Amino acid sequence: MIARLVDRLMWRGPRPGIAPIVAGAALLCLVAAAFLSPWIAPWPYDQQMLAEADRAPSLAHWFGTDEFGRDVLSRVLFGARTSLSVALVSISVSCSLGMAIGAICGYVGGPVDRWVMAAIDMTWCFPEILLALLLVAILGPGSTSTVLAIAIAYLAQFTRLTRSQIRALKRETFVEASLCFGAGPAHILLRRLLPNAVAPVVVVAMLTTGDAILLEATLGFFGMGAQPPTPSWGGMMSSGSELLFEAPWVILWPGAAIAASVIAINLFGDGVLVALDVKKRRRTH
Amino acid sequence: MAKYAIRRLLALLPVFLVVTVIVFLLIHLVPGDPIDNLMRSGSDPAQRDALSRAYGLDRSLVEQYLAWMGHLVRGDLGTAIVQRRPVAELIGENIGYSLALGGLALAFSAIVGIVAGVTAASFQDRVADRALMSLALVGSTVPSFWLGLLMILFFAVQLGWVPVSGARHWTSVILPATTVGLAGMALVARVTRIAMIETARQDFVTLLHAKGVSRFTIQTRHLLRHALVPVLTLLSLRIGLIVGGSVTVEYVFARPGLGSLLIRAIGQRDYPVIQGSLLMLAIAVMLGTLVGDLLQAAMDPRQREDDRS
Amino acid sequence: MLTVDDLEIGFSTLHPLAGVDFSVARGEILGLVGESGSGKSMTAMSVMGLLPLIGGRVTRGSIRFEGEELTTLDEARYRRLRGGRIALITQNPMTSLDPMVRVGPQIDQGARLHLGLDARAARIRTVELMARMRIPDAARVYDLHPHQLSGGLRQRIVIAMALAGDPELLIADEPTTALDVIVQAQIVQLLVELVRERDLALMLITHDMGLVAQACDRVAVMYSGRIVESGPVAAIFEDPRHPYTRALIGCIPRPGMAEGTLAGIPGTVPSIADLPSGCRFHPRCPMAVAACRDRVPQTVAVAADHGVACLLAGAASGDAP
Amino acid sequence: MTPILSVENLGHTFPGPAGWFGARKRFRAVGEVDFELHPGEILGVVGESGCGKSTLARLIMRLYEPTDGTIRFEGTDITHLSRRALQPLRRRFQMVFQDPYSSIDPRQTIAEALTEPFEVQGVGLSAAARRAEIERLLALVALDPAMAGSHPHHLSGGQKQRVGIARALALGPRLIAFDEPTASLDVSVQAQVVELLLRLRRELDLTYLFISHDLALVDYLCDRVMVMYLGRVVEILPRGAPPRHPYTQALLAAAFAPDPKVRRHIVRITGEIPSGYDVPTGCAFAARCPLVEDTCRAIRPALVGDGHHAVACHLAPPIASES
Repeated sequence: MIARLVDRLMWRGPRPGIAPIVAGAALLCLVAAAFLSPWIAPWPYDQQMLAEADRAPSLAHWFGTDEFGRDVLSRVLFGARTSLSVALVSISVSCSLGMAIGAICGYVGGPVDRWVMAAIDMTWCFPEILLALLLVAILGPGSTSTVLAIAIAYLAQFTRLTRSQIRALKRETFVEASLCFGAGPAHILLRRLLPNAVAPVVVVAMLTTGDAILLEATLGFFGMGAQPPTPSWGGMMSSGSELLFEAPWVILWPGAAIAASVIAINLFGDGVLVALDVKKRRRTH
Repeated sequence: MAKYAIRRLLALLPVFLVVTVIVFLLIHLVPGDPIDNLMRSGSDPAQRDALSRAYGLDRSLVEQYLAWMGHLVRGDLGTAIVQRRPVAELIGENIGYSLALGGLALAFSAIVGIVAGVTAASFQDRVADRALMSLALVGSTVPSFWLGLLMILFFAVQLGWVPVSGARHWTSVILPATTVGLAGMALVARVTRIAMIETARQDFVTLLHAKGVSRFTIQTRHLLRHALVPVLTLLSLRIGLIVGGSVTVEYVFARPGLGSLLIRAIGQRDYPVIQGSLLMLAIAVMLGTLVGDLLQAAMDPRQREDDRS
Repeated sequence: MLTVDDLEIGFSTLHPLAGVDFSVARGEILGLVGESGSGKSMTAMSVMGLLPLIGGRVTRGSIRFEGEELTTLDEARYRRLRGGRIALITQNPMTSLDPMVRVGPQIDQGARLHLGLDARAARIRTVELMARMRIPDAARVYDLHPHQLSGGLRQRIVIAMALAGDPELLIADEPTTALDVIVQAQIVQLLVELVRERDLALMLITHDMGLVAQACDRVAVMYSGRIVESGPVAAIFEDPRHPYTRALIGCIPRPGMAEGTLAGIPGTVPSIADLPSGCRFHPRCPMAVAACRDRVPQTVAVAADHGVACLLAGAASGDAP
Repeated sequence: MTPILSVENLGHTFPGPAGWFGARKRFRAVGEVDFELHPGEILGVVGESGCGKSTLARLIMRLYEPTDGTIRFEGTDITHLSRRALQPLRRRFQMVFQDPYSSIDPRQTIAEALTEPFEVQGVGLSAAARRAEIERLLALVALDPAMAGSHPHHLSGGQKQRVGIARALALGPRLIAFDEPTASLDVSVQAQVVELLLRLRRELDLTYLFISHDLALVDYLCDRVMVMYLGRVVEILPRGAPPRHPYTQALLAAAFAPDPKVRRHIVRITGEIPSGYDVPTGCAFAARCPLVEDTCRAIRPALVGDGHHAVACHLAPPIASES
């Protein structure tokens, strides 16, 4: 039913300059911060100081405190762990599964391909967020539902992309040349097709990690993501939205963290795409 | 064209059936006894039996599905557990708000997105292009609920231009529609821009210049027409973005609508309502995609032939 | 009618064309021949004034059309010329037509822009023009989309499109390269007929020496952004003076040639980013002497209407190796 | 002398686009092809795009599964041999492709491309043997051994095509099929490649099947020429022999002779090649033939002739004994 997937590869922006490098550095910092949060966070994420609830940012609490007097900065740092790990795990699952299915469908072709692709295309009827809500309705709230929802939601994209790459590569003459030497399907698929198909799929996976972070945060915001006391960016905003007028900083910081990481991912990914494209152009001309 | 439309519509039927199966299976996939999921706990056995019979839970899954579909085509979506009212009625009350929000958001994404994309393409790699594309990047990456909350803080609380929440006054739709539309707009702008640039490199555009057609005419008449095809593909594929975005934003702005209904129902484990609203939202996505496909085919003669072979 | 003199064009710091001279007269077919990377298409774009589209500009020399200097012409007047008095035919009929527009109106556009016809008159004229292109059932084809037509028919449409504004000069950039042998011959025959019938000037850009031999009155041979030799077609084929022209002709297989006689030219066409000094052909030239590396050869006349840009042109005549 | 390759009644029908339960429409690409190729010979195959000449080469190379007929290579029926059974035979017949730009995996170095055949065939080479083999192959096609470490995008089209030829030579084949090996090259480079092919045939005692659309080139290079139209062989003629089939005559008349004194502008053939989805019942060329008669539309002419020259046309004059 879906005619064709708009190739994310087409979305090259203006020439990127140094933005991707800056974004890459920012991403490194973000991952480091998430990893090191137990050591660098100024406060434990769950330490409640009710006497200091709803404090505006100060020297003691750079980002302020929430309604239980917990340090917002510490919770943002710990939240990065939750958000990033959920996004990375789900996208890894989705991407590897999609690559496997897409590679096989693209290589085999015929009715198998049509039926499998039709089944996978069904997921388009449920936009990411609806799919996630459906799974939450079945499995209950929590990180498992979120991971599963993200993995299923983006499966079609990775499958389609890998499939189209494989199908295009299959027509390349170098594949015919290998066949001429007597190469079998394993050699063709693993040595000729997949290595050439991987790079763009991985870049798109990286870009999609940004979307996954957004989705994870949205579910958290509905109170359906990682459950308290585990801190997550979306979850912090969920409780913070009730204090929107009194303590806007509680939602301001986690939101900014989400926006910053997603923007960094996109800038970096775009940069890699441009680099790949330049390389490809050099090869074909 | 009419034949193409009918073929497209028929192709949608199996998809629709699969969607209904998924939605139907929902209550069976939930851990625990479906009856428990269909009613409040602590009800007496007689009530349980009555409900069990009403839902046909003593029969096989296939029979249950057929019975459920039978009700569905007659517009009977069951009864809400919490509100004890027909689900169809609840949906009827809410759907108008969602349509208004979705429609406005869609219009906003399309119009502003195309204008921004064309402008960026005309100034490729110059300041205007960079500025617009940076804005588009931010638009597609900022979480919509966060943006919604910030907009409430600024426009509703600080400036007091529009109501904070609800849907009592028509102005209340402005902020939600902008919030939902922004993500779509960013995507439309990016696709319009790249489609214009890629089309401009094609031979037939060189020939248009060689015919003496003015640059302005080429940009506005010929290139734009080509750029609209991928934009429509994008919009019809990503109609889910608008539908999904509406769900989130309705919740943020405490606006009535299918999204709020769904999220509240999930919180209350009100499965008939979950089923009903999920089904309606999925249908919205399917129809949106269909309309997009048809518009594309109307514009691009090659599309109609492609699917026939 | 068209005189190009010492044309040089630039893309940022690169100069893919330098020292291009040639002229085309009314009723004449000039073949502009060269291998890929010789700058043939670039020359066409320069004459059409379309260099800015691909990011280039004319940096030296002149292009005069009927006495009018084109390099300094303003865009509005150039636009009236393009598609009006000067028209272009492109190489690939598969991509030269707008896939979303019916073919008829694509031809109309020229007549409406340049002859001021209204929609009805333009349509009548277009159908006539299409019939002249030997498109069967022209009135029906008028309403078809490009993808419904074969390559040969599409190329006829492209030619009709070029003729729509009643041009005097036609520039055809590899008009038959993408076509099959028989269709190629049909299209060339059509072009030659049109030139004779309408007294047009045709600049035929090609890499195919066979096509040049069959269709052209005069030839200009290009190598690496320069015209190395030009003259009447008979002179070029029978008495080529430039080593490159001679080598090029030696590369074409002919009936009855013995095995091992196909010469080839060692090396490859230099990239525009890394051009050799002096004569640009000297690294591949079998006759090169030390002076060829240092001096850029000027075009000298070796016979009436036969010019060669080679330092050895005077010394070496047709019987040289 | 036993033919190195003999093809009988070979045919191939492509499945059309995949439907939900298999293919629907079928595309007839090649049908009823018969010919023999003798050791040391160069057989040219000419025809316009879509005439099935590339498909024919791929059928013989067993890249496509033939739907009709038999292919014998050195007396062995290889028509339906399994991949494993075919594997050792593949060392003896190889193919060179048209597009030098995509015929080498962009991720491979030239050395890797040249040793891929050994790897696929399971021939273990020591590091020294591998180096020696690469040098030998590059020297065969007159390329600088220093190129071994570069990637294909650093090479010109002509150099890439030489690598393609070297790779096909790696396993020591007797038969090589060339699919328009010079079509995307400039004439000056084409001439070099053609001379290289002639030299290699002499030095390595090879047999070629040479596919091209360029009549002049085929005439220069080949001992015999097979002309195809819509998947059928319409004529097989020795080099230099006058053509008898109206289609061959038309092709020859349409080719541009590189001599301004020999000008031919009369093209009697109109229209273009019909689609392989609906091949006419009679002679495939009937719709465009200037000499067409009723018989031509009704009955498909068979390919008749002696061992040298054969024509498939009802109207062709009988073949006088040529020797």
